[in-house]
Amino acid sequence: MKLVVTVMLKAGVLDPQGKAIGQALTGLGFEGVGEVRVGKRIELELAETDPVAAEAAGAEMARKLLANMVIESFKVEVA
Amino acid sequence: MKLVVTVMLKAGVLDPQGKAIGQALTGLGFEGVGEVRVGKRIELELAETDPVAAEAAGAEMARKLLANMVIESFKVEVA
Amino acid sequence: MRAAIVVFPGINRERDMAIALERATGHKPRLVWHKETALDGIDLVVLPGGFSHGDYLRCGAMAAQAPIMAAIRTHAERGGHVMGVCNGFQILTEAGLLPGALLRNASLRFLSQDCHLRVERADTAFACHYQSGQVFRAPMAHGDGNYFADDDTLDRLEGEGLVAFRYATPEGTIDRAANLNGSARNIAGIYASNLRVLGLMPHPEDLVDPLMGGTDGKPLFDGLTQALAAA
Amino acid sequence: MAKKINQALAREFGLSADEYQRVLDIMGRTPSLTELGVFSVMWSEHCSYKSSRVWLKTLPTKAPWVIHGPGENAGVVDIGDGMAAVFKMESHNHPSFIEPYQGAATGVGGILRDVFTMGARPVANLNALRFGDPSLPRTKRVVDGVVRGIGGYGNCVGVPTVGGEINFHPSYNGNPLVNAMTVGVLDKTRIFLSAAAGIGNPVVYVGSKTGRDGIHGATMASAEFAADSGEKRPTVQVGDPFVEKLLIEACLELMATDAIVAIQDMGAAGLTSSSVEMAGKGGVGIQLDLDAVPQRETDMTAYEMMLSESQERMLMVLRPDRQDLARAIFDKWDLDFAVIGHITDTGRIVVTHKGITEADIPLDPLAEQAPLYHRPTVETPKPASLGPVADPVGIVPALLKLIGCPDLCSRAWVTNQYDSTVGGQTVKRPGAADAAVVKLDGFNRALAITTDCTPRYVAADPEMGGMQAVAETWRNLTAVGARPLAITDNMNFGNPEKPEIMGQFAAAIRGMSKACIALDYPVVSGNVSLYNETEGKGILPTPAIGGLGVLDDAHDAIGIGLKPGMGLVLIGTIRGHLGQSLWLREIAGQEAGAPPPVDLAAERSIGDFVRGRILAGAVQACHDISDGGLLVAIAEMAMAGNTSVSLEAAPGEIAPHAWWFGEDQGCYIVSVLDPSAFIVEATVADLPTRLIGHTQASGTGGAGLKFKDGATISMQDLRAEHDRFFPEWMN
Ligand SMILES: Nc1ncnc2c1ncn2[C@@H]1O[C@H](COP(=O)(O)OP(=O)(O)O)[C@@H](O)[C@H]1O
Ligand SMILES: [Mg+2]
Repeated sequence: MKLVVTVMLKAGVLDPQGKAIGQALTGLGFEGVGEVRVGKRIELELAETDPVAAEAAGAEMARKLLANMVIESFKVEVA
Repeated sequence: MKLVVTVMLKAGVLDPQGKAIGQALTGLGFEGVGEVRVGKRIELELAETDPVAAEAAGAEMARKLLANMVIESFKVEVA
Repeated sequence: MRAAIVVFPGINRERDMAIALERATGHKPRLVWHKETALDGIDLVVLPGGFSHGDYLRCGAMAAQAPIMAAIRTHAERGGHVMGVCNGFQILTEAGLLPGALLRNASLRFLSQDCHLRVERADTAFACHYQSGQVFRAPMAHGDGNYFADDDTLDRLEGEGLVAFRYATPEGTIDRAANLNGSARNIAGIYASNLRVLGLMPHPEDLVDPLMGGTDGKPLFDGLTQALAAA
Repeated sequence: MAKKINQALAREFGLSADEYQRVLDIMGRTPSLTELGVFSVMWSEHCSYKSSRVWLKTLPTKAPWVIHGPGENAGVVDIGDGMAAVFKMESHNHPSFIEPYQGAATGVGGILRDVFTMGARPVANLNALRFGDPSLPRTKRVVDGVVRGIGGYGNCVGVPTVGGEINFHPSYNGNPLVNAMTVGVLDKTRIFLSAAAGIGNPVVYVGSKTGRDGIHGATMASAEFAADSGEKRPTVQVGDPFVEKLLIEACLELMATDAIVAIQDMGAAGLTSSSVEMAGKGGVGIQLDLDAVPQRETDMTAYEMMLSESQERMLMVLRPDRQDLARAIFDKWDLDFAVIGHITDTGRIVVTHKGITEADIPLDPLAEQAPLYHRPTVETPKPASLGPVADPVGIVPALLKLIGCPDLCSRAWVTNQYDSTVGGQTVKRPGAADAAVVKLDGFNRALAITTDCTPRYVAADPEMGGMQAVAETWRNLTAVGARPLAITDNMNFGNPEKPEIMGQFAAAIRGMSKACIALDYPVVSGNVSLYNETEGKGILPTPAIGGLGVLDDAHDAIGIGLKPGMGLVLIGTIRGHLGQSLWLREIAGQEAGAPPPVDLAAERSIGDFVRGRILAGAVQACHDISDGGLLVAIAEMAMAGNTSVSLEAAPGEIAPHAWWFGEDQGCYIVSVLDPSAFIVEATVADLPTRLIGHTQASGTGGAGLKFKDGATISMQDLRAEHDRFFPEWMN
């Protein structure tokens, strides 16, 4: 079963990468680029076949390792 | 209009970060963790209101800057 | 030899590079801001190390889009010499002036330590003061120096003799232990097809003075100065 | 939504009932929320030094070469050739506990700004780190995050990280110490200060935009951690080293012009402390219009903007006719530039937002009536001196264990993550010498820099420990051949409301002062971090000292690495002091006794002699004796130079383990071509020496360390033990 964990910086936390990308896109001539936020997409292959259990495991993984709960939030989806 | 560009390493390109995460998860006691791949999720706020045009702009941004086509592939979605 | 160092925002080894070039040539290289668009009268263009645009998104990706890049491309097409060190190497690959890409170090950690490089060929302007097969020491300081290219590209680079330097043991053996960042086939530096564009990860410019621990990097700058004197 | 302003809210903001009453008296009315916020951060421990000020005032701060002592953003000393060095150390302990990477990273960013705000280009970073018990998983995460954070920031801004120290002790389990130090250099006629001047002059904001980052960070740094400290997490700030790099370059470019009247970084308590301090120091008033502040988030209130600790921002007062020139420079570097107010003659800070006056506070009383506490102190009882302790394992096993223990093992795993060569001026990299040596670009001159403190000594005897910390930095600078000039300090202690803790603080200051006076080595800057406790348990008292010295010629600098064909001479007196030694802790399993005494007169005469011989070119390598004692020092010298040593026997009158592992102070090991000549000269100067061994003959291999009785330790075994801990622990 494939799981996708998306990790993004919490709202309000400075995202230096996103800011720099936004500026670069504007510099390249793209118009109307507003806020840009960059996060991680983590795709995991799991032996688990039950989607509910897989999702629970993914959330546990995110809390324990994949996300830094101080500044990031996460979302788990079964792909 | 909000756009999401997802950038992942191409199959065949070694992903040391994914590998390390996989090992760390197993080390934390998670069972049945197979391949792990790590990519980027870039969320962009665009002034553009037409989804088709926005998607085209996103693909253009990805080709020019957001993805390195030598090692990465990308996907653009309107959120 | 008239040399120019391109300054992208976030670059931080332009001073080191200027010192090394001045030692070799006797005069200060020109510093060129990334928003400039001309490189007239320049023999050697250097893209130095650092963190252009913070290395956000991908190392070198944003710098590769800078206004000065068109002039660098033209300079290279005309057969001018170009050297990218560390971030400069990453910028050259991102700009497509050199093949491949530099991935995160295999250890996922920044590496700041001396490494040893084996000179794979000495018949270039960059390596002419080294011997082929010679090993020299250079500090490395990068988080993303793990050279990657697909097998066809790697075969072509090797086939055409475009590998400039490989990570080696001090004795010159090419093995896994010497390959600190995990680069494909221990590659530390490569040339473009005309041997006039060089990209490499370690920093010969930081080892040109016995006071700083050695002069292993000096032949590169002396060689360039001599080879391009006539240019 | 509007909070009721009363004593309860004041308490939440960290103000005591007395302090709140004082606010009411100054204002003559109930303060607004923004005003209360300003008072609470300005009167926090972090900004007001209310518990420590009475003691800090007793530190010696003057010498002919001191240009600016404490009171400015950083200390400034004359280093010759018309140049000056600017340096300071600062803590980021609490943020680093909450979020190790960002906490440490922003700590580096903050101290860099204190240095370049004075006009200096930063040339070196160091860090003094203290972590908990390595067997705890949390410690590992903190170490990993802190090291990555320091590297992530320092490497990106392109300032070499050249030195520092790391200790482990369970007292830091819930409260690691992250002290970052930056050294910069400038032309001594071009020093920029923060005192505002020029009624009507524009007040200009530059750098990053303001967000809701770290609001009340300054008060957090002033409070003890409770078990629920997770609640305080939103105060974490994210650093942007790329913007910092741009800010360095843009500020230095502007500083080459005559545009700046005054400049101040926005550190703890952000816009509040920078504007209050600039106006206060200049004896003027300041008017701020918050609508003009560059904002990253929407609907920010005046309170939030005044208290935000968003990183990478500076406040300047400019000459009005140079405003356009300044704007052009910041535009070039893609940094925000906004005129957010002007200097007034009112002696007040007036803050308006959306047409409303959000704060209007008289500056004099805000500063002068800031709380100042003479907190009660209780002296730490003098420890009983240690009786004889038997050697349970023998010399060779003890050495192998000691050089592999977390406090003494190789730091390469850490230092290899820090760019130590960027700038091209690093003469002595981490591990090569007792102090880092960084040359001044364009001069022969070099700076020597080190940080030191032995917290277990300070805990056992705070006065002696404070003295020792200063003396050790002086010794380390001397050991490379540098002339020590001045120190910065970072006083990390527990809860000052506890008399025992305040007693430690006062005694440490006393000891430091004595050492500074005896060694002509004043304090020019520093930082205080109190309330380093978790649930009532304090850290070991840790007055971290950052020492700075100068070499007229960088070529004179020597390191610790041995070469073949040399004699090794000990200078100083070893009495075999095992109290509070690492041998006692690691081998005998005790943390007991008095720390080794420091004899400041002997320290001075021996150090001055050693430096003289180094500068005369008579010494090949030099290392002081510190943690682990004589044998550990010799092993480190052997490994650093990859050269074997044959040792003379221990003198009969001292137990061998006490001789080899005692941590007696004021001792150096020198490697010299002609040991007899060295000994004669020392004897003439009435200084104690002893021949302790020889390095292998030139061109021969060696046995590593070879003892007189035939016992040997191979270089491979030494290295294997020394190199093992960090990589095994982390991988
Ligand atoms: N322990 C100390 N020893 C000497 N000077 C100190 C000490 N603590 C603080 N100072 C001085 O007090 C002033 C204020 O320091 P600080 O509040 O850390 O500055 P900043 O606002 O830049 O963070 C500085 O000049 C600093 O050098
Ligand atoms: Mg300051």
